[in-house]
Amino acid sequence: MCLAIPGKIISIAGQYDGVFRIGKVAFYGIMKEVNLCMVPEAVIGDYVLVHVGVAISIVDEQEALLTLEYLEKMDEAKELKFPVT
Amino acid sequence: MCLAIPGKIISIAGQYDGVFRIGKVAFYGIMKEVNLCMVPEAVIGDYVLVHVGVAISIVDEQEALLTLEYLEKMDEAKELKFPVT
Amino acid sequence: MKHLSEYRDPGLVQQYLYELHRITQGSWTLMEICGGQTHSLVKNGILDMLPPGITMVHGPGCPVCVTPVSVIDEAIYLAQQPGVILCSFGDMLRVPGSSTNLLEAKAKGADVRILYSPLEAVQLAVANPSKEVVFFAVGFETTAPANALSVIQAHKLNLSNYSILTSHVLVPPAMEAILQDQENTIDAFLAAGHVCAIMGMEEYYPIAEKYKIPIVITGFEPVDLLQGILMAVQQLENGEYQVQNQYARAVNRQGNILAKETIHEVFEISDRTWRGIGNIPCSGYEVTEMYRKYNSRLKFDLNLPYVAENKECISGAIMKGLKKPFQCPNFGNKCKPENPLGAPMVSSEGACAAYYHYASTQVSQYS
Amino acid sequence: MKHLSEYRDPGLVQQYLYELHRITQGSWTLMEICGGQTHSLVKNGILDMLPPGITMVHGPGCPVCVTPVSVIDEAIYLAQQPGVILCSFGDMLRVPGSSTNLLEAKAKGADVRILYSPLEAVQLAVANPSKEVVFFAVGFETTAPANALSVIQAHKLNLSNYSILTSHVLVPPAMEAILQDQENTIDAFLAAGHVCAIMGMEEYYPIAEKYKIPIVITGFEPVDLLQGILMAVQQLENGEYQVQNQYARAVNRQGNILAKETIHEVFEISDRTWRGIGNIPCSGYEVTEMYRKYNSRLKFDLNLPYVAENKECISGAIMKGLKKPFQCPNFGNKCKPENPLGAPMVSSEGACAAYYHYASTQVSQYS
Amino acid sequence: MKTSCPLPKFDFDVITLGHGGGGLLTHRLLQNGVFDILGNDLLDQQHDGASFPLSGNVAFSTDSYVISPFIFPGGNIGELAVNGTVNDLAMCGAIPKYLSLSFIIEEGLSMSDFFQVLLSIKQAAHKAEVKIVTGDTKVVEQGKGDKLFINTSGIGIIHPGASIHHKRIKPGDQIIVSGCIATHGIAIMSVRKGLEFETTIVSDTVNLNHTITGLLDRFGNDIKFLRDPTRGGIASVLNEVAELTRLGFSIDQNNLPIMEQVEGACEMLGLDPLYVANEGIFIAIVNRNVATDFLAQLNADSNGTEAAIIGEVTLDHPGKVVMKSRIGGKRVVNFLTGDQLPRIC
Amino acid sequence: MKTSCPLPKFDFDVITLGHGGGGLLTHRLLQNGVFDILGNDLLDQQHDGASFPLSGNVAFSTDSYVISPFIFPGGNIGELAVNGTVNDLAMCGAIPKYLSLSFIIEEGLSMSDFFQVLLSIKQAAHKAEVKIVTGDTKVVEQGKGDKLFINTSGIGIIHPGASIHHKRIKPGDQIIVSGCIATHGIAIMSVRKGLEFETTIVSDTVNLNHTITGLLDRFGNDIKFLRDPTRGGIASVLNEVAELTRLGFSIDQNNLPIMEQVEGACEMLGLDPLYVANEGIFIAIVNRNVATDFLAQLNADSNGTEAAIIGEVTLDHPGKVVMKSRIGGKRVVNFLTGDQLPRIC
Ligand code: SF4
Ligand code: SF4
Ligand SMILES: [Mg+2]
Ligand SMILES: [Mg+2]
Ligand SMILES: [Mg+2]
Ligand SMILES: [Mg+2]
Ligand SMILES: [Mg+2]
Ligand SMILES: [Mg+2]
Ligand SMILES: [Mg+2]
Ligand SMILES: [Mg+2]
Ligand SMILES: [Mg+2]
Ligand SMILES: [Mg+2]
Repeated sequence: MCLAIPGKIISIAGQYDGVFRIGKVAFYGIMKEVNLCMVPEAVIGDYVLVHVGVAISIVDEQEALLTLEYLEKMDEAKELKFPVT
Repeated sequence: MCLAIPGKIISIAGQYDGVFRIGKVAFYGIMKEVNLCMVPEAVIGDYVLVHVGVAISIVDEQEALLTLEYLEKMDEAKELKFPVT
Repeated sequence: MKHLSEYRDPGLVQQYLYELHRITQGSWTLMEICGGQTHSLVKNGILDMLPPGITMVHGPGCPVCVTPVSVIDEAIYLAQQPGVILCSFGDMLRVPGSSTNLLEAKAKGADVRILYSPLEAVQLAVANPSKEVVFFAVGFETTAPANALSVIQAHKLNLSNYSILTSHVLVPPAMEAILQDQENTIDAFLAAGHVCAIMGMEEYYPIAEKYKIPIVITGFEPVDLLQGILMAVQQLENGEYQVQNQYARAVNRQGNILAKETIHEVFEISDRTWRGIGNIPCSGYEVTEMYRKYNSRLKFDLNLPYVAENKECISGAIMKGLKKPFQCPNFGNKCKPENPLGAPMVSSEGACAAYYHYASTQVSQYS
Repeated sequence: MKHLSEYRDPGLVQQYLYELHRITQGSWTLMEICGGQTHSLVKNGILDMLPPGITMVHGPGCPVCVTPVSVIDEAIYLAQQPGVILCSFGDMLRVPGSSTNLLEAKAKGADVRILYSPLEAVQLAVANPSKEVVFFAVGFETTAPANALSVIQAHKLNLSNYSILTSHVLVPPAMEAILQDQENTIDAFLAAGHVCAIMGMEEYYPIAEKYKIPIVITGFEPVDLLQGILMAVQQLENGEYQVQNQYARAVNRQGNILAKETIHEVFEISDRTWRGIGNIPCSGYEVTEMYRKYNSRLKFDLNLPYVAENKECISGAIMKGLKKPFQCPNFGNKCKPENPLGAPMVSSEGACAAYYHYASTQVSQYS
Repeated sequence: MKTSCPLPKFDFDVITLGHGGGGLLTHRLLQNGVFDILGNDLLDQQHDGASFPLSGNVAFSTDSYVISPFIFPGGNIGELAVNGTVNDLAMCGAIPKYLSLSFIIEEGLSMSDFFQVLLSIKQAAHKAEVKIVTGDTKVVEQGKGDKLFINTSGIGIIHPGASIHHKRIKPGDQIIVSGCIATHGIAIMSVRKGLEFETTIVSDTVNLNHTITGLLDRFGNDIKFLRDPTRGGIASVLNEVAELTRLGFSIDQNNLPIMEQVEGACEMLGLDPLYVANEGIFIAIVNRNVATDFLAQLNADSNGTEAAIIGEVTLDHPGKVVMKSRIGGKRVVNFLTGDQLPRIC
Repeated sequence: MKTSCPLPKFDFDVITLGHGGGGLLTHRLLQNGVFDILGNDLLDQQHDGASFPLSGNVAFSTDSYVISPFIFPGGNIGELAVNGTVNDLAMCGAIPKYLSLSFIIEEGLSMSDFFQVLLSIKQAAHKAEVKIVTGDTKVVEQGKGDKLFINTSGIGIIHPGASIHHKRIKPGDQIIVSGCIATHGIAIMSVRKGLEFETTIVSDTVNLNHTITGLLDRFGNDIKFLRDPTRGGIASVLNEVAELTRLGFSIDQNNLPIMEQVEGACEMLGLDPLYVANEGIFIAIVNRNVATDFLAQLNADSNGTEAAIIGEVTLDHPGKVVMKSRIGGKRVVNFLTGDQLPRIC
């Protein structure tokens, strides 16, 4: 459930219909208006996770790198590869 | 204006939507519901002139014959015919 | 079809024509009041068969032709309001308003329905309680009882979503307006049979008397028309000016009393502007105060800006019998049925359209 | 696509698989909570690559699957009311109610619109003041802030024609219901990353502690899932039961505080019936008294007769991880995506549909 | 037309958008519905088109059918669509052979109505001896269509004796109408919202190709012109030919075959039957020498019992259609402007 | 596509019911509009069908186009309708020659939009070297259509070297896609009410017949099968062939050409590009021996720069399409059930 994908904030408008903060978020070059009121600290250039038109969190770049390096921090997984069919 | 044609009353229902007198009127075999409240004396078999769904008068059979016989009552018009192109 | 085919009998037609040719000595101009009569004369090719001394001119008796631009605009305006269903007889849809017509408004999204009868509009209002149903109530005296009935029915059904936009006109005031015109050339009238089926003959005696003009109440079939013309010419040749009733099978002296009562229940006499002719005092019907909530003009608080008639159209002169359609410089070029400049080119009952569509081979050079 | 493609890297996937095969000694049953995770596992063909000792079972985290028949019936009923526009996420349209679904109701004339966001439903309400716009607000904790925002926005815009039909469910109560089942075989959970992006991690510690079960908050891409599985298996092999966060790039311990505030502004916790599972106390959200005029159930005074679930569908057992879809006797014969018996066959996130659509070559014998 | 052929069992009782999506529902609808009912050796290729050998002079015609209601007194849109294109091909002097069939369905159409239409298509194609060889099905949203539209396009082989061209029309040629005019249009009008009336008139939709082939076999190039006067009625066809040939077309109202009820309906609604749509009839313009024999053969055919010579081509009034009225007067019959609207007032 | 060709002068700025009535308005619309723009020797016969000599093996195909909006990023329904039927004929191994063209117009369509579509039709037909030889125009009431539907049907001559039939597909044959998938469907989706997004993606609608002819010239019957994967996407085409041949179809996700923006839109809406509609691409199944040369020729063609071998036919998993995922896993690619609905939640 809860399809949410990361997109990059391209621009931020002050208000959503005079009520909420909105911005344009790019996903692979396509752009969608997204409600940003749940991520008030997000700035242009940040990646946000967007679900049904609402940004629900800012992607933490540091943590993202750590996930990708997770295995390297495990001593045992250096050489061999699992043979995939 | 005022396209009205003679049709024969085939049946009479008491009421139009609970309000007015209606009947079925035949024109050359096709049938239409017609409001009969302006011709209260009309009975089944009578010919009525119908305009926009309302019978506006009963065709007087005697007068109809007189119209067709009009020329015969004029002495002068007995023999010759006018040559139509 | 009984009471119809008999009056289309070619043999009888020939006898009448013979008689007409025989008795016609002078040069007479007759006006048939009613568009239905024009239609029948042209469609049956009767005009070319008449003696050369007889000229038929086509009267104002086509509600499509005489409904003013401003009323068409009102109908279009109402049709364009969200939630309004505008119902109309079919031939009103092509009549030009000041900038468009109902057909085009419909094409652009207005809810316009063609109905056979105003009583069906009432049914539509019953079936669509969340919509406002407006019936475009045009017509002469013939149609007034049906339009009035629709209001009475809506009232008895306690409908709050039905109203009529009236453009009702009356024949006798129009006849007088024509007769009072300086240039008038009309020698006799064929009065409109179906109008008289409702109204009877009484209103015509004073006119015949005052203007010394024969008036023959006439039906719509070829035999009717020829008999009516014959009766009028007989009077003219004899110097008479009576009211005669050719259409006695449908018309009696007092008319349909119930129908007149129905009219007077709902309508009162009012001034009315006629397209091409202008305002004629006391020449129309408007909904009475008692039924004001069924009057679309009051219900929707209509107050559209005044729009002048198209000056290029000489329909006034045509409807008064002063000109023939082919004498209009626009006839058949700038003004055609597919894009009429004036109302008489719209309905096939309109004098200009009747000439355009059904013109006999002799007059077809003008089309 | 940054933050997406990196987690689909085949080399990285192979390394994780190697490590997973290397460390897996025991026989472990893991449940991924979220339908999106199921979707990704199946679509990427990951299930066949796992060590034989690891069995993945698919949790109840698909709002399409757990919305009860009676709520679908409510949505259909509302959609069929004249003047109502029912807006919904696309995949709710095929879910069977007791006698039909929204797609068929739409085909028969109901005004049903597919929208990307509840905020667009508010715009629709603004644009259609004479209509009632109802948003079918299904979802887990992830979707609750957006649905709540739509109510707040409608309120600020003073809209009287917007309301939401809620079927909001919560993850932790469902996890406990599963763990409390007599036949439960689940050894570890992959918790739903996007739910935790909103809610944070706090609610999971007591569960891990109480049931002595590892819980790894996990993302949705192949690398995320494999890392999550690896972390869970490591715990299991080591006899641990902690709450771990694989999805730290999007989830932090306290969650999104503003989002939680938004939820609590509009919603309060309520009992909720889950399709196939039954009533779970305190497992859902309902609109608070303060926003009652935005609650479609109250606004339209919904009171439909109770409808029992289809007994032939074993979706409860499937969503609790007691059965696999191909163990259902109806799977692939009486129950197919084009005519689903139960909700898990509807959305491609539903466990049964996921198996049916994306089943790997090994399991495809069952489809 | 009701048939006893059972409806295939479907999971849906109405057509939904999914049936047009190109996925499984579309596939099933076509497999279990369309192909099962209409199947033949060429259609069953299940390609995006059909292939077959063809040689000679061919005729190619298309029409979309948008009639409302789509099931009407005397028929439905399915047989109309088959007969319409079959007849258009026949009017080109061709022997119709292959049809394409394309549906635009509004979601919500009942499956059983759809299958009633399909069965009528099958029967009409069988009767006309044409094969439906390729097709298409689209589904549009509620409010974006009118239950069912059908396009048929057709290929025929020109009859070896045929030489149909308006340029071959000469003064003196006779104008023949094969049956009663305005029947179809009035049958449809009788069920139009707001204008309904009771009648036993039903549409006369029928395939005319066998009738035409029989006439071409015998009269060959003495047949100058053929046309089925559908939309716009016989007035429109005659005006078009008059405009193309710059000859005069003179017809006699007394000779026009028309059913009494149709005349009654036209009187009531203020319509002119010359402009009302037809289906099961055609207009032929033939050499004067063969007119009587042509008429005799037509009168002996079940599609031509009411056929009549209604007029002739003349040098008078070039480019115009003139009708002698019942009472002997003459009038020009013009093009109709737009739709014929009921003339009430 | 905007053109500088001036709009003919009409009395109406929108199409009304009268334009479909068969009378003068119809006549004028056709004379001054359709015939003027599309006119050619065969169309100008103004008969109810066209006649022309034809011989050989012909292909015949039909499609109705119901796309909304009818003017969309990258094109309009007119060129789509021409290209669609041209491509269907090409997929039969035919050289498209003649098209029919049938409009169903909702009243209120603006004249200028209609003429924009007509001009696109003219240009598309010119580019594809096909003649529009017969047509039809119907107008339906407001709310009974969706501005403009078009049916085209087409006749082509089978290329002498062509032998396209699914029965000829054998294990080892290579599966080639001629361009990026899902482009057209996503371009349309980007302007759908309720799902709009900003993108530079435009429809790739184009005629493929010249490309196909070039391939048939050189590779002849080594081309076993051709299909343009329109509605239902490439998954539907492959499933249909798998079902017909009872062979396995194995494809590799890594080799599927797809534009980045299209992928982004699919991620956002939860759509699977395998099921999204295409326009300007085709799938070919060719003999393994010629696959590389076939691909090279395609890559040198402007319609095939992104072409790729995406998989092969196999004896494994008969009747099923199996895709190797990016990470090396395998999954069955099934038929889509109904319409693909955006998967949001
Ligand atoms: S021809 Fe046209 S412009 Fe002239 S009077 Fe008649 S309606 Fe008016
Ligand atoms: S296969 Fe169908 S019936 Fe069986 S559990 Fe899944 S959804 Fe229910
Ligand atoms: Mg045709
Ligand atoms: Mg035709
Ligand atoms: Mg025809
Ligand atoms: Mg197709
Ligand atoms: Mg007929
Ligand atoms: Mg096709
Ligand atoms: Mg196609
Ligand atoms: Mg195709
Ligand atoms: Mg046609
Ligand atoms: Mg494409």
